[in-house]
Formats: sequence, C-alpha cells, structure tokens
Amino acid sequence: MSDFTRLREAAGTAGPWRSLGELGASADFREHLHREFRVPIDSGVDRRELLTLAGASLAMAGLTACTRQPTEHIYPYVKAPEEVVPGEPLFYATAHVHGGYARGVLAESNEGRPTKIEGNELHPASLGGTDIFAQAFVLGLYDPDRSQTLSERGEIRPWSAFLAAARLAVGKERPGRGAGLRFLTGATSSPTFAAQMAQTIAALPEARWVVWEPAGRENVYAGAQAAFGERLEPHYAFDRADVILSLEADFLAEGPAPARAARDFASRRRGDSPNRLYVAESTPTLTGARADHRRPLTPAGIESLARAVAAAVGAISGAASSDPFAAAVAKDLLAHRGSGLVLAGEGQPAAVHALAHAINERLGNAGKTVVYTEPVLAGPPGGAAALAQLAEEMRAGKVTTLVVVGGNPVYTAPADLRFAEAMEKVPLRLRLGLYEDETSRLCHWHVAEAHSLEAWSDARAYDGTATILQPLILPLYGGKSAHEFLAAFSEQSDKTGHDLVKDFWRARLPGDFDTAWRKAVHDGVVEGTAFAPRSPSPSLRPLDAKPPGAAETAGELTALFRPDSTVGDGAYANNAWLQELPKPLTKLTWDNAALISPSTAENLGVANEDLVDLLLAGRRLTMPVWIQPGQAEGCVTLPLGYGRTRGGRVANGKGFDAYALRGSDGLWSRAGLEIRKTGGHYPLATTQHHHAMEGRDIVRTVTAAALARDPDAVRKMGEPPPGPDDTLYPKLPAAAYAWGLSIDLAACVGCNACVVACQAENNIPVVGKHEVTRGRAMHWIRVDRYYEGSLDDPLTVHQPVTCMHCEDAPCETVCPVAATVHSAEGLNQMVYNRCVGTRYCSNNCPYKVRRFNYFLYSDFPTELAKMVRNPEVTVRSRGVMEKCSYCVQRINRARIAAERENRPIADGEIVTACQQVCPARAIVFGNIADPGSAVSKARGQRRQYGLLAELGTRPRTTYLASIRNPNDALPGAAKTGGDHA
Amino acid sequence: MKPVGLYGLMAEFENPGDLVAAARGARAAGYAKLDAYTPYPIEALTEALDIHDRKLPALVLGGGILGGLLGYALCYWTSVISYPLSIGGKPFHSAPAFIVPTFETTILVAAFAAVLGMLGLNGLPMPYHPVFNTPRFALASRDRFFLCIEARDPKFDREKTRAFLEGLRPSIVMDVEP
Amino acid sequence: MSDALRPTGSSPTSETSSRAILAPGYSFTSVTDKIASIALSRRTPWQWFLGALTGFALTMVLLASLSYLFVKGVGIWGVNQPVGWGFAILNFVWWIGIGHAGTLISAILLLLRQPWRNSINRFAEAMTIFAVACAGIYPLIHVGRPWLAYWLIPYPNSMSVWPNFRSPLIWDVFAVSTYATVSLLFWYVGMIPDLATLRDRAKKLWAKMLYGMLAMGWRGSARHWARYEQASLLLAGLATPLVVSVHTVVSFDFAAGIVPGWHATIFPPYFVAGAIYAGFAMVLTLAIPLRKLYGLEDFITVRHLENMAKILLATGLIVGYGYLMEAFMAFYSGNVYERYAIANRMVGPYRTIYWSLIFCNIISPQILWFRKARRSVPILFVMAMIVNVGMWLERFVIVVVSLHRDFLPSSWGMYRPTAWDWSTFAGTIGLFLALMFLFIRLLPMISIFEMRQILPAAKAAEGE
Amino acid sequence: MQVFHRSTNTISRVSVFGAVFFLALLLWLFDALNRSPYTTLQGVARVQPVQFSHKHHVGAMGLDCRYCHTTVERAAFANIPPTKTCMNCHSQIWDQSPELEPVRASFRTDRSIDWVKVYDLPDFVYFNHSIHVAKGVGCETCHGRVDQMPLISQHPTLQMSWCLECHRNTEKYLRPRDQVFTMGYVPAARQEEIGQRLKSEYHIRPVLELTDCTTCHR
Repeated sequence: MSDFTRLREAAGTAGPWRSLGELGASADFREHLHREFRVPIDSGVDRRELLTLAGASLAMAGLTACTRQPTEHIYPYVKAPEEVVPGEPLFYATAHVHGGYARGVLAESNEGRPTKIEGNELHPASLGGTDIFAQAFVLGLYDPDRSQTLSERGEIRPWSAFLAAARLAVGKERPGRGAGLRFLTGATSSPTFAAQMAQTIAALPEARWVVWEPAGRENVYAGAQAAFGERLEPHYAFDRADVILSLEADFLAEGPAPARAARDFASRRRGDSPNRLYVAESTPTLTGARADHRRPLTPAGIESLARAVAAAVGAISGAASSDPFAAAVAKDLLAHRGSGLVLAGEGQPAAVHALAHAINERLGNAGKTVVYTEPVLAGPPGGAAALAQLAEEMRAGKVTTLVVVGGNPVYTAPADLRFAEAMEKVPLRLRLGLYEDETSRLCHWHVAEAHSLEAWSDARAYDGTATILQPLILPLYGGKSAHEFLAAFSEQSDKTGHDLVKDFWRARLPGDFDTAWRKAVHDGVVEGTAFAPRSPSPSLRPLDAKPPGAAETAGELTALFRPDSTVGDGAYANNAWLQELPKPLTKLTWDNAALISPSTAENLGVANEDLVDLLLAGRRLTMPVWIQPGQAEGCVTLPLGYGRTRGGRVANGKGFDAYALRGSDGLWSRAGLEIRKTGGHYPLATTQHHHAMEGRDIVRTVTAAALARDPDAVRKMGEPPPGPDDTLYPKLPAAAYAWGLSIDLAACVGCNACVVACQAENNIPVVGKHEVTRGRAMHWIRVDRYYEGSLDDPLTVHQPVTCMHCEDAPCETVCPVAATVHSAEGLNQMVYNRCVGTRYCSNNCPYKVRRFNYFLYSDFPTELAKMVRNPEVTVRSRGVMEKCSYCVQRINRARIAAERENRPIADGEIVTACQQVCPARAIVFGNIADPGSAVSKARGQRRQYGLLAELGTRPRTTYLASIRNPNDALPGAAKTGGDHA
Repeated sequence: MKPVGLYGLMAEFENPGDLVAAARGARAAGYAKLDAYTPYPIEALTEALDIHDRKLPALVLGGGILGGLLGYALCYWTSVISYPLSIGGKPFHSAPAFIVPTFETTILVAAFAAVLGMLGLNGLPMPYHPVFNTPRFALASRDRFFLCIEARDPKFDREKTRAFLEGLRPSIVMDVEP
Repeated sequence: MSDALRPTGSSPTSETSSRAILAPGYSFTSVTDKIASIALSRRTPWQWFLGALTGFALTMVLLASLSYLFVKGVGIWGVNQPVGWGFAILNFVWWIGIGHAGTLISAILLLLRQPWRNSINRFAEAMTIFAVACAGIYPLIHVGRPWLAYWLIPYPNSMSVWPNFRSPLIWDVFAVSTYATVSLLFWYVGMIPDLATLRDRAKKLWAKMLYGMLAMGWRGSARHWARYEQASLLLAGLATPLVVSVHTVVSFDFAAGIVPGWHATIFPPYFVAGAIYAGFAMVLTLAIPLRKLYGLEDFITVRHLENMAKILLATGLIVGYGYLMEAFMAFYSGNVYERYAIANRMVGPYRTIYWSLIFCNIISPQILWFRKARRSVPILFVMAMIVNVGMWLERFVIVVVSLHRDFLPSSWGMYRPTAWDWSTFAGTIGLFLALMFLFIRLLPMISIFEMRQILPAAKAAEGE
Repeated sequence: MQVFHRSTNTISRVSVFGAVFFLALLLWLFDALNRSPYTTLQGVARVQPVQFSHKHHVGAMGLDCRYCHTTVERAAFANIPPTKTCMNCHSQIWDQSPELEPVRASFRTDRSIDWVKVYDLPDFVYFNHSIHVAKGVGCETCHGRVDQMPLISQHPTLQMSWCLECHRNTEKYLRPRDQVFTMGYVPAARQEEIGQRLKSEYHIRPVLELTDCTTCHR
C-alpha cells in the first residue's frame, strides 16, 4: 500500500493536501522517496549530477539563445478550499518543542507546503523571536532520511498489526500488573501525553515511566529540591535585573526559552542605564561573550566562587573569601537587592543551583527577578540515576516489555551503562522514532513518528503556558504522533491524535469549548495555563556540608560534556542547515572538536585539527582539537551530538561521538581526562580564519561610562566618513522610499537565528563541508566573531554582516553586464538571470558579502528538496552571484498590497527575515527617508556608525555600537584593548 | 583590354640603381603610362616616377573620426537614452568611462581604413595580372628590377619603345602578353 | 643548402659582424632564398617535430580541461571568497603582457627608424598574436556561465539591456579585441610582399596557389610600394597609442577597484613597462633557440640580442620603480588597509612568492649592466626565462595576494590552485607553442623584403 | 609565370565582399529566429485536454473574466478555475457531451485537469496580476482579444523588451479601472490624454522605478 494512494484518499478531507494537485506535475511520491537524496555537494560530483549540471546550466541559458521554454503544466484544484489563494501564503500557530519546552511559532504554508517558521508574538517564550532550532526544524519535515515505514524486525507492517502487537504485549503484562513494562521517553511537557501516561500506568500500576534527556534539566530540579525541599521550576525576569551573575548559565542560547531571555536581556542593554552581567564559566558561551566581566573557571572553581559570593552576601555561613572578583560581585549584588540575579546552568551540580537560590533568597531577588513555579516538565525525576536503574533492571531480566517513545537512548545513554547491551535482554522492544536510528536498530517494532508539523499535540512553555500544536500537512510518510503511539497501549487505541489532544482539553477550557478551542489553536497559546508563582521556604541545610562532586587535583584535565551549539544532543544532526551553520564561537561547521585552552594546547604541543586520543575512566575516543580562546585552563569541552552512525545521510560520519566518553558519574563534567597526541590530522571546516580586528574600527564597543562622558565617543572612533555632499556626481532622482537597515550590536547576542532564517527565506543552498573548507559558504547574512584582549580570556564580540546596499556601491560599477545595479529606492539589486559570473563584484565588495555558485549548489533533481523552498525567491543555478536582497520579495509584497489600496507603505509593514526572527530585536528595517520610521530613529542614535564608511560607500546598513558596562572595581575584559591574531 | 595584342614592354635590370636611372630616362622621354616592379620599396623611384597620392591619410583620418563618433554614440545612447541605470552612484552620462571604448573604436576603424584603403587603392586583390605572363617576372620578388611601359601609353610604339628600352642598358627586354 | 647560402669568408661571430645587424656578404638573392627556403624547400629539423608535438599534446590537455570546466563549473579551480579571481585572470594578464613586444617592435621601432628591428619584427608580431589568442581564452572561460559570455558585447537584443560601459571588463573587451584585430592586420599586411615571394619561389602548384591567394596578387609595383609604405607608417602611428592603451586598460581592471593593493594610480605606467619587459623576455626566449635551429645567426646577430637586453634592463628598472612606489605610497598614504596589504605581501603567508618575484624581476636583471652578460647568449636565455617567471609571479601577487586579505579580517582566506588551474595554464602554453611552430614552418619568420632594404646594395640605390 | 586565371580577379573581390554580407546575414537570421514565434511561441495554440473556447464563453456568452479567474484582483496568480467552477454549469448543460468527459472525470476521480500552460514566464520573472489590474492595465492589453480566440494562444512575445515597452510608456496603455475587463475597449478620448490623467490618478510610479530590475526579478 503506497503512502501516495493514502494521501490521495485523504485529499478529500484535508485542505492543505489538495495543493498536491498543484504539485501534481511531480506528485509521484514513490518516485521522490526512492530517488537518491542529494547530500550537499562534496568533494566529487557523480555522473548523474554532471548531466543535471549541464542540463540546468543550459536551461538557464534560456530566453536569449534560441532555446524555447520547456512546456509547463497547470494542475488546478478540483474543489478549491476556501482559505487558499494560490500564491498567497497562510500562517498557522503551533510550537517547536525543544528539550520538552514549547517555543511558540507561526508556520508559513505555501499551497499547503510548510516553508518558513516565524515567531509567535503571543507566545511568552517567543514574543515574535525564534532560535536556530525553531528556524531549521521545518527542513526536517522534508528529510527523505526520515523513517517512512512501520516495521517489525525490518518487515513492513500495517498500523493495525502494530496495534495488535501492542495489545498483546499489554495483555501479557496485565497479570504482573505491568511489573515488566517500562516506558522510556525524552523530556516532555505535553499535558495530554502526561495524562495518557498516567492513565496507562493507572491500568498497570507496576509499570514505570522512565525519562531520559541527555542534556536535560535534572540538575535544576535537584538544585531546587536541595534548596527548598521540593522540585521547582525557576525562571528569570532578565528585564528586571540590574546585576546578573551567571554561573555558567548560557541563558541566551540554551535553557527553556533563550529567545525570551535574549529579548529581556537585550532590552536592558541598549538603554542609558544598562544592566551588568558577570559570567563564570568553564567553556566560552554566547552569554559569556556578552558579559561585562567574564571569569574562565573550572567546575570546582565555579562552585567555590558561588560559595564565596554566597558567604559574602551572608546567604551561607563561612568566611568571605579573598577572591576580589567574588568580593566585587557580592558588593554589586548587595548594592542591588531585589534587582540582582544569580543563576546556574543546567550543567552545574545541584549544590551550585542551591547556592544560587540561597543568594537570591537572601538578597530578596526571589519573586522579583526570579520566579518559582511547579516543574514544567512532566514525569518522574530523570537523569542518569533513573536510566542507570532501568539498565540495571533490564540486565537483570526484570523488564519484559520496553516501549521507547522518541529520544534515542542507545546513542545518548552514558557509556558506562552499556545500555544497548542491557536493552537486548528485553524480550519485546517497541519504538516510535522520527528516524530508524541507533535505537530503532535494536527494537523489534519500529513505528515512524510524525513530524511535529504533521501531527496534533500540545506542550508547555517555560512558564507553563500551553500551546496546541496543529499539523499543516498530512504525514508525508504516514507517521504517527506520540499520542497515537502511546494510546495503542491503552483502551484508546482507536482514537486519532486530534481526538486525543482535543478530548484532553475539552474538560479544561473555560466557556464554550469550540470557541475556546478555535481561539487556542489560532493564537498558539491556551489562555490562563501559565503556572502560578510559588513562594517556597528555603531550607539550606544541605549546603553547609561541602558535597563530594568533582574536585580536580592540580594539572589534571577535566572533560566537559555540552550539547553542541547547532546540532544539540544529536537530534538535529541530519539537518543540513544546522550542520552548515557556523558554531557561534568556533565558527566550525559540519564537525565537532575537542575545545582546549591555548595554554593547554601549548602544554600538549598540539595545534588546531591535530588528532588526539582522549582517555576517561577507561573509555577512549579519538578526536581533533580546536584551540578556544577563553576556555578555562585544564578544561576540555566535548560537544555532544556528532559521530552518528544511523542518523541519516547528512548526519552519518560527521564529527565524533562524545557520548562514548560520557559516564553516568559525570554527565556534564568529569575530572581525570588524559590526552595523548596521535600525530594524526583531521581537517575542520571553519568559516572564519582570522580572529583579530587588526586595529580596525569594525566592531565598535563603548563603555556606558565613556558614552555618558562623551556622546560622540563612537563617532570619534574611526576615520570620519565623507558627508552627504562630498561628491562630484549629481544626485540621481530619489524615490519616495529609501530602504535601510540598522543593527544594534549592544542588543545582538550572536545567536545565528538570522542566518538560518535568511537561509530558509531566500532558498540559500547548502554546500557541504568540502566546499566550506574551500571558502565557499553561501550564507547571505553572516555573524562575524572577533576576539580582543588576552588569548586566555579575550573580549568576544559578534557582528551580523548583511549586504550594506551601499549608495555608491563598488560592486555595481565593475559589473560588465549590469547584473548588479541600484534601484531608485536604494536597493543594491542582484539580477541572477543577467549575471554571467565574472566575480568582479565580489572582489570589489569591501564587505565580502557576495556569494557565488561555483557549482550547481541548489538541489534541482530532488523533488522533496523543492517543497521547502520559498516560491517568492528565484532558485539560483550554477555560475551566478547572489547576496542579501533586503528580502526584496517582502518589500514587493508590501508595496503591491499598499499600492492596490492607493496608500503609502506603513512603517513596520516590511519586516526582513533576519529582523523578524531576531530574538533580541537588534535588527530594524525601514524607510530612512521618513524621519519618523523606527529605522530612522535607530540611525539617529549617537552610537550609530557605518562599517568601513570611510571608503565612501555610503552603506544603507548601519550599526549601533556595542555597549559594555564594566565594574570599575575590577580590571574588566571590556577595557583591555590590543589584538591577538 | 582585348586578349590579343600587347600589354606592354618590360625591361629587366640587375640592380636598383639602373632601374631608377631608367625610370628617370623614360619619364624624360615623355612616357606616362609606365610602372616599375621591385622586390622592396625604393623611395628614389617614387620621386623618379613622381608618384604622389595623398588619398590614404585622408581616408584614415576619416575612419578615425567616424570610429570615435560611433564609439561614443554607442556608450551614450545605451547608458543614457536606451536603458538608463543607476550604477555605483555614477551619473548616466559617465563621460570619463566612455573615453576608453571611444578610443578603441577610433583606432579600430582607422586601422581598417588604412588596410582596406591601401588594398583598395592598389586595386588588390588582383591575383591575375598581365605582368605575370612574363616568366622572368617571378624574379621581381627576389632580386631583379623591372620597368614596364604599357601599350596604352599614347607614345607607345612597339618598335620605337623597344629600341628606347634597349638603350637603357637592361639585361633584357620582353613583350608582356595581355 | 644553408651553408651554400652563407657567403664565403665571413663568420657571424667575428668582431666585425658582431656590431652589425646583418652579417656582411649577403645579396638580394641569398637573403631571399635563405629565408624563403625555411618555409619552402629546406628539410624540417627533428627539433621542429619535437616542439610541435609537445605543443599539440598540451593543446589537447587544454581542450580536456575546458570540457571538464564547462560541464562542472569554475568550482573546479581554487577560486573562492575572498579570492574571486585566480589563475584565469593572472594568466590572462601574463599573456597579454607578452603580447606587447611584437607590435611595439614593429610599430614604435619603425617610427623611431630602427632598422635592426627588421630581422625580428615578423616573428615578434606572430608571437604577439598567438599570445593575445591565449590571453583571450581566459576572460571567456573564467566566467561562471561561459555560454553567456557574449553578453559582454553590445548588440541589440530581446531583453533591450546593454553592457555597463563603466566596467573595466567592458573596456577590456574593446581594448583586447581591437588590439588583436589591429595586430593581425598589421602582421598580415607586413607579410603580403613576402607571400608574393613565396608564391614566386614555390615549386608545387598548390603552394603557389595558397601563397598566391594570400599574396592577393602583389607584384611589387612602385605605386603599390608607395601606398604600402604610407599604410605601414599610418598603422604604426595607430598601433603605438593602441599598444600603450591595452595594458593601461588591463591595469584598470585592478586600479579601478577599491581592493588595497589594486587601487593605485601607478598601475597603468608600470603595467605597460611590465608588458614590454615580459614581451622582450619572451622574444629572446624564442629568438635564441630559433636562430640556432635555423642557422639565422647572420640575421639575428648578437647586436640584436644586446639591444633587447638593454630594453630588458631599462623596462626592468621601471618595473622596479613601480614596486618601490607602490610600497612607498602605501606607507605614505597612511591608509591602514594599504599599509597592511603591502606588509602582507612582504611578510604574509605568500611572502616567498613576493620575494622570488623581487629576485626575478629586480635583482637578477642587474647583471645586464655588464656588456659581457648582454652579449652572452646562454646568460641572456636564462635571464629571459627568469623574467618570464618573474612577471608571472608579479601577476600572482597582484591578483591573489591583494584579494586574500582585504578589509574585513573575518573574510580573509587563502587561495590554493588546483590541478585544473595548472592544466589549463599548461594548455595555453601548449596552444602558443603549437601556433608558433606552425608559423615558423609555413610562413617567412623573418621579413624578407625588409631584410633586402638593409642590404648595402639597397642603401646604395637610395644614394646613401 | 601566371598562377591564376583572369576570372579570379572578379571572384576574389566578390568573395571578399560576399563574406562580409554573409556574416551579417547569419547574425540577422539568429536575431530574427530569437524573436520569432518559433522561440517565443507567440500566437501558437496549444493542445489542451479540453478544447475550451474563450470565444464561446467570453465572446458569445459574455462571461466576466473574474467568474473563472477569481483571484486576479487579489493575488499574483490569476488562478485557473477549479473543476467545480466548470461543473457549476456543466452538471446541467452539455452534461453528456463527450468533449467534457475529462472535466467530469476530474470531478469524479478528484484528480486535477492537466492544462498546458500558455502564458509561461521564466521562473526568475515575478509577474503580479492584481497590481496590474488595480493600476488600470486591461486584460486585453496583454492577453489580446480573448473573446475572439477559440483556443487561447500567447498574444505578446513575452520577451523583456515587450514588458519594458509598457513599463516605459504606461500612458499608452492605461485605461480606466472600470474598463480593465472590457474586450475591444476603445478610449473615449485620445489615449495619450487619458493615459496621462490616469497615470497621476493611479499614482503610477516614475519610469526609472518601473524599470528597476527588482520590479520583476527577485
């Protein structure tokens, strides 16, 4: 039975699907699915590609030469659905669930194809912004490597067969009241799922639900447990905090709601009274990069710092330490009672969390800058202990039926548990998974999971607010949602996911259900579901006794295990957008590497890309090293999520599996690491080779104090640019609009969301590792990262660089065929179909923002790859230049809408892709000819400057200098100047 | 010219000096329709046969002017009239930039004028010519020097002219078949 | 036969002849027959076959590389961001540079009335044309979509769009195509009388026919000669500014850009000087083996070689001045980017290339101050080779080293040529050789009628 | 000795000139071919699954364009009507006609009718119907007298020069909004005057803006 026919049957009922009619020309799914998915161009290009290359190139030759347009077909609807207007996108509210936490989004649908994710203004974790994962997860929907079948021991089976098997299993377990039944899931906050689980277990009281999240929040809850005697969810109001001490809490990139955190944090950076951020961390993070004072410390160092500060503010007994940093921080915190904030990262032991809570309590920050609610994540305490116990039981043969819902425990479990081996002792293993991955391989039953854009579900945000996840498209591969899968083990096995979710909420929505339901689905938030704040009573007993934990002896190396900044714990490893997205600090792509501090590298005599043997507690891993300025000495960071063996064609064989070293006794960090140089070499693909600004005024940083002293401080930094009239040329007629972009470096947190958003919006191809190493990455907007100051603890700055749309653009003059020319509204237009590809424009672009299709990078043959594309943007073929267009398709859409109504385009009506996703609202686009527009106001600020403006390019993209607010009592990184290459 | 009869009489000389002298003599004797054939250009001959023709320089000048005008017109019309585009903030009429193509077209057309003009005025290509009918004429491109008095010269008389040529001490005098 | 043609009692190396531009004792007859015989009757030496075959083999390599290029795209080369131009453009500039000596010798030296040019201008011009042909290939193939390269030509089209006349690349199109055309005309016109000679000397009918058609029925009429001389003078007058303009325009490709290391007003003069430098180096590279191979020491005498050596020295010094000024202005301007660009050349990742360039182009030619060196054939040959390499390195430094580190350090990168870069380069060298060898086999490689002009007998006739 | 025959003089001269003219001819041919219907498919009727006659529906029965092309005023794409639209009438009239079997089949089997696209712009050109309609560009201006076409065929060349012609001289083509859907529209006064008036009335942007690349290319 083919998915295709089933989809056809379904076509009668579901709106969006009808659009397959439009796709009809190429609608034979069988064909797509079996066609080889083109992994991004790498070293070689095979024969079939050569042909397509030639073919596509010739096709592009069209129009001018005597080549006729190939005949195209139109497949109109049979019965047109109400809401669909061909060519007009529709937006549906749903959520992206990361680590169990919902991040509200609006998904754009073009003729029924989800193509782009935007933030949901109404959702507390988004407020309109999104993170890289939310931007990229739409690509996963069309991943041809996703599991496409339901199978038993490799044999394809119908859903009904699975239902029977599940019923049989439950029947077998019933006598033992489910004693042998175990459900293993990832972290989830879905109320429906939790309820289903509760129901299932109620029927089989001895059955147990085990939660395993490789980079989960267990420490946070344990910390609260230690501090307050109950598991609580702390969340923070960064917009209300004047002084923040982060104990390796990378709240701007990780955690339950980084987008919201970035928004709140940034809102306090641009103003005249910026907040102050102290960060103590073992490995550099984006949060650390924003710090006014950053302290690279070993895990033990962080803990003792926490103790020192706690003691200094009188949160715990004990003498205040002599550490001037601790003293200064404590002083600052004391000076801001109620508006200070101390928080610890997921990777910190419970004790440090407890200390943070203690300090906040002591300073009266609780309830003001930090709020406690009941845990958002459902289910029993997770963490290594729970998984270890499960492994133990399985090994002892106590488990007779293992149901694995999502996750990928075989890959992510701590190595010392030898989980795979234990699992094979279980007689019946059933699995729901997006991919037939490492875990599926060891399961008897594998059920293809529906992508979250294909299924009904629900999830809670960091503050408890629930969102109904709605599907935009029928499951491409007939996958099932977790709810449907779990229902198979209960009495509700006949219900659809839609019914399960709806039924759960039926009882819980106030007023007329249908209205409330429609509103909830439409808005993307269920009103009044946020958890009420709790005011717990501190019980700080456990703190006085210093817990064992990781204590390093001097000179010993510590291994740090962290989710990778672009592929997470490995769940996103098959997402080409994220694989090619440069890591915010290392700027590495397609690989992970052991991050070591410069001094450690010196001691070991290793350089970048040298292969080393890592030995930890008898486990061994060979991996290349990457020297990371600002890394705490003696700490080696091992990013998780790579070295997949069954992750899909994009994921497999990329990077190195750090899980192989990770033990349950040190999930986040473990002392006693040994490094041995192998002499081997492994090339890594980085998008930035040079890290110093060479004393050029590229990223301008000003201290709040300096700015207060001299309003012109920023302008005085560089060579003055030519004035508007310093030109020999007559002015060309100006149009009503003059588009411009302003980027606030004080707000920008360097999160890369804009990069992925731009890639999704503008059909930017992925080129693959080999091409990246050859300097051919294609991103239209890039985030440059520079270091200033000492190698061991540099000041790190980020700068998003788009096309500057120079008014006097050097690139235009040199193009021989006038393929890049200026529009009356000041756009530097790039006309792909006119470009012959001399690359002269790129040479002459001082910002090097132009990108060239050295090969046919865009995937022309794969039909599925076409489905994610934005129909509003030309797909570039081989041999043409491309670059940021200020999202001209959005400008034109707004203009046409306005002109149809005979009105001017309103300010804020046009939002570029990068601006729309930016969680920190650092990017503003608009009409600089209108003094009232937001962008004009931004450019009016005294921090405004043009990048390389002294060249006379008159850039339309301008920057607002970054602000640092160092504590005068400390020698701050922000004050150290000088460059290190 | 008619196939029968004679194209002219041709005298062959061993060295350029004699030819130049002979040419002077022939002109002095009043012969007008005569030409000399030499393996390399001899300035003395031009004066001896008083050849002065200033057409070619005029042609080249004309060509140059024409080329220049065309070149600039092309630049101006395409970038100012046909499809004005705002490029690099430069004016539509970017005169300095247009100079280069203008200069090149000037040279190009002038050069063509020089070459085609030279060939045209010399009546080339002319693969067939009566003088080739005399076998020894092949040496005109090697080491011999020829003076030819053509039959259409009013003063031409087969016998008298032959006698006259003999008087110029050539190595030999030949009939040139038409 | 060549010995038979050599006049008795004269040896070309003897002191008397060594100042001369033509060994004594030659007559119209011997000059004519000796040169004509190379194309017509003399047995082709085995070295010719060796050379020609190498040339053709490498030409095949060129074709292969191009086919692969067209199928896959310019990605097969080392070009990237930031280095958008690599071997293609630097080889283009290199070849164009070489293609300057010919027209210079035939035009400028003609205007300057330098009779010694007569024995070298013919094959120098040929070299020019073939070099320009090789150069011309690169701009066409280096573009991303070569099948659309014709868009650089202004022609009425259904899109009603035109090229951008502000772009130096369009100037290139005009300059290079004009230069190629005019050089070709000049070369051909110069050959007409000699083609007539070959027509008259040829034994086989088809040869007579072939040369006859090309000779257009030239018969050496005094009237024709008069116009012919006019025409050559006029052409020389036109070619002189042209030859200067071409490399000036090529230098605009860089000087008109804003890239540090490109944006310099000194570029046009020192590019032209560099072109002549490279051109004469290549003339020497060809002349020295040729005169030996075909026993032309009497025509291309040590005097010729020495004169060319002097020109090498002079232009070499100008080029050196150019480098000096570049560095000085960068420092003097106080512009951080320019300063860095120059510093990066000297101590950056490509410093070895920069310093070898300095050695090849500035240091080694100083040996030519010594008369002995100027008159020693082997030294000159080695010298010429070194300069050929040096000029290639110069273009590498200008094109690649300027681009790889410009304004924003975040975008800095390295350029590494691939096998395809090299094979294409080797291919064009092959094409050049192939054409060159065909030429010397089929056409008079020395201008016969101009040699006749410098014979004593000729001078006598002009009453000198 | 004489190598060539007398006649070669003439032959050689003729061939020299001939070559020049021959080249010119070739170039001209290429250009002509490029602008010819062979390349542009201008005026070439296509074979459609259903031989739908606009002449009948528009000309004879006087259906309004918007009855079928409903989105023309609000979207970029003037939609091809869903089968349902055809069936509105053809479930009553001609409901047995074999001509219309493909339509009924589509309605039965729920599979789209496979139309051949007639007005087919390259994928890098973005044309928006709604704005042209709103600014007073008649259907007829680009699609010709559809009411006289039994089988629809491409009216203009659809080459860039054709687009530019209108974007550069809007006044020559604008008509009052209420006349946009009229076939065989005759201007009430001199087109130039009307055009000029409408230009200001409808806020038509200046030529320099209408001929910006990004107006059509993205």
